[in-house]
Amino acid sequence: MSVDHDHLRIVEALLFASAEPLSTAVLAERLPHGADAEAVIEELQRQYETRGVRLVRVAGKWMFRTAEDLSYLMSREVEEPRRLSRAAVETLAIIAYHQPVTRAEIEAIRGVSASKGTLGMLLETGWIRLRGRRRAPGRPVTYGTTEAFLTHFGLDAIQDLPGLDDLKGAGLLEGQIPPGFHIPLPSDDPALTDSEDPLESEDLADLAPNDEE
Amino acid sequence: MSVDHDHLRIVEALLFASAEPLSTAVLAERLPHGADAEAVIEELQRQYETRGVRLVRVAGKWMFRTAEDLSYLMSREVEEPRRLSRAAVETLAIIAYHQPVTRAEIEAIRGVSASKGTLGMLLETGWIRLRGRRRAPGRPVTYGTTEAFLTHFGLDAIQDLPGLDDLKGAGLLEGQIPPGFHIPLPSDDPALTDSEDPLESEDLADLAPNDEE
Amino acid sequence: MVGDGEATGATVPADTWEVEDQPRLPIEDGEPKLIVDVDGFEGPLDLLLALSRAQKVDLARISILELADQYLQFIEAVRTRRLELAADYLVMAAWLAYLKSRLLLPVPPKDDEPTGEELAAELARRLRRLEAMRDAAVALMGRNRLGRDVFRRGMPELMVVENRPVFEASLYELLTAYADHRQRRMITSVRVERRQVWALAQAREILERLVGELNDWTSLDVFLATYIPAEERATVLASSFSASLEMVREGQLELRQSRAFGTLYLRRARGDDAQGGSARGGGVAGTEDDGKR
Repeated sequence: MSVDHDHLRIVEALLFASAEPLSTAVLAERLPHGADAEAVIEELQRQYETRGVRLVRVAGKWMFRTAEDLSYLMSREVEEPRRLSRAAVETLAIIAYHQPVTRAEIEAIRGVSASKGTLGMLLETGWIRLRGRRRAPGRPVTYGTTEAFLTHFGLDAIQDLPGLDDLKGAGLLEGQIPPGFHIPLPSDDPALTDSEDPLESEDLADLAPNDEE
Repeated sequence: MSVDHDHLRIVEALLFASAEPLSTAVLAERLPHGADAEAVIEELQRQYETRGVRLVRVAGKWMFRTAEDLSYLMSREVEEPRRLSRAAVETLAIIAYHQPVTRAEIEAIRGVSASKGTLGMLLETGWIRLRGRRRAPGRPVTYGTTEAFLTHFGLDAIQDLPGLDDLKGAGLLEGQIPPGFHIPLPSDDPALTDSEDPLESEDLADLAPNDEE
Repeated sequence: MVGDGEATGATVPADTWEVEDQPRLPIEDGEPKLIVDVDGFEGPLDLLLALSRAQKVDLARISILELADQYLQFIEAVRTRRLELAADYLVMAAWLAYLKSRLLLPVPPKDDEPTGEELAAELARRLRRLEAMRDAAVALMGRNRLGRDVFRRGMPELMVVENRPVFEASLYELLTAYADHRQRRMITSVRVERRQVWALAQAREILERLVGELNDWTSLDVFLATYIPAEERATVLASSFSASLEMVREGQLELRQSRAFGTLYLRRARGDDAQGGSARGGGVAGTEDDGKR
């Protein structure tokens, strides 16, 4: 495979210099017109395959990361990441696998009301976000995961969540949504699903809590 | 020259992830006992000689840096992102929830007088805009949010801002909520409300950011 | 897709949160030893899951009847020791007692009620789902995580982010700023007396959360009576009744009474025909198929 060495150097320099994942489009923009960015990335990835640093795809973008097998060496001086409570971790998993999901649905799965602050704390991590509102009585806010979630956990897409197919096959992701209305797969597609709505102003009257002064 | 491939990988990963240049001594410490750190560094430097990234020595320590001839790639977007002050974020939130709102109303809600630069700075972000003038004595200017606000904060519609129940559910509001307390349901309808008059062009001159009294 | 396929295999470092593997509830011959405070559990489903793990069988083949017995014994034992138990636990106890009766007593065939077996299957499914999410959480946290196991460039020279905004502020910051501020200005000298009544909303919420979907004709009051102190029974009944009337009006529930002053039965409105609109809403509606899976 012949890839222009200069193109390789440009993509390498850009990816090396950035702490954030870069999309193919952003890289292509900086290559000379007509260059095949994908081929360049592929070749670069191949060259780094056996090195201490690797080129990986996360959240649909590209970034250099230290090799996984060296983690024993690297983590020596890392400050302990913030501990998440058991409830928070469980809630995060439920949001990841069931998104878009409302607080009531999370509670139904856990069988317990959400402890104060769990969702707030997860919002603070930047791993979850508010998506929209569910087209249902009360029009509750729906939650989903973010790109930072994918980057942190090294996932290219939400469909790469571990064990997703098994869970789906076992019918454990269908929640209480009638089959046929939805594809029972989690989706962090920023576009709202059929069951989610942005609100329209005429709907709002009955939703305002204590609207009267 | 034969250098152990694993040693090469270790030094490579350490230098890649380090937030500061590392000395030969520090690198040697991380290598298995008896490894020749200097030889490893030398070999690594040789391997990167022709690449987009170079291993360079700065003040006696080692670091990866973009190749000189590619530094033009880095010169883009050097602008440092600016963080909003706490007061600005609070003011922004109040405008988002309570729009259309005048400066006096913001001050009444915040309980402190708005610092001169805050609104000007928020206007500069492009997240808020002047909507019109309040039909009231003094005809104060009303503020509201823009589409850029929605885009930046990942909201589909301004009504997707969480309401009282959602804020409580996420643990952002705690404790006993006194009766009568409510979170307004925001609307950024571009049409002026009954209590607003359109801006006149001659108004705009004295409204430029930082220009106010 | 590429690059970290073997991520989970390589090294599974110490978790950043405690995985509680050992059952917190040692069981011998089905006799719960009350070493553990019920506070140690995160709600009745968690307790049920811990009990079912002690049965040491696949959750798909678990004996729900036995599980219900263990749960009821546990609750009984706790009640003899402690006076108060969270309402959640009592509602679950009532529902399990009801389920037990459905499983044990032959039920005269009536319209389209799900059988006790179907209800049991649905409960087993909910337990499996909770367990699956726990396992998923462990798998997720055990991945090679950025900043803990694998690292990004430590000295970035470039901050390229598409459409990078010049100003930075996150939605979380915006919301906390607003909530904190409103909270500070809130009058906080409100004293609330210990509640002696079950609020309507509370009754409804607990029922929905625990039982999930009232797919069949259910009368909880008979069973609730066993678990709710006598002095609270009236308010529980009243709240449940008015909550159900409200939900009937909204087209979410159906209510049945065979004779005057007879027992009231309620179930979720069938979502297939006229009520389709509200029942397909999502939040509270259940699937007809789920129980038969």
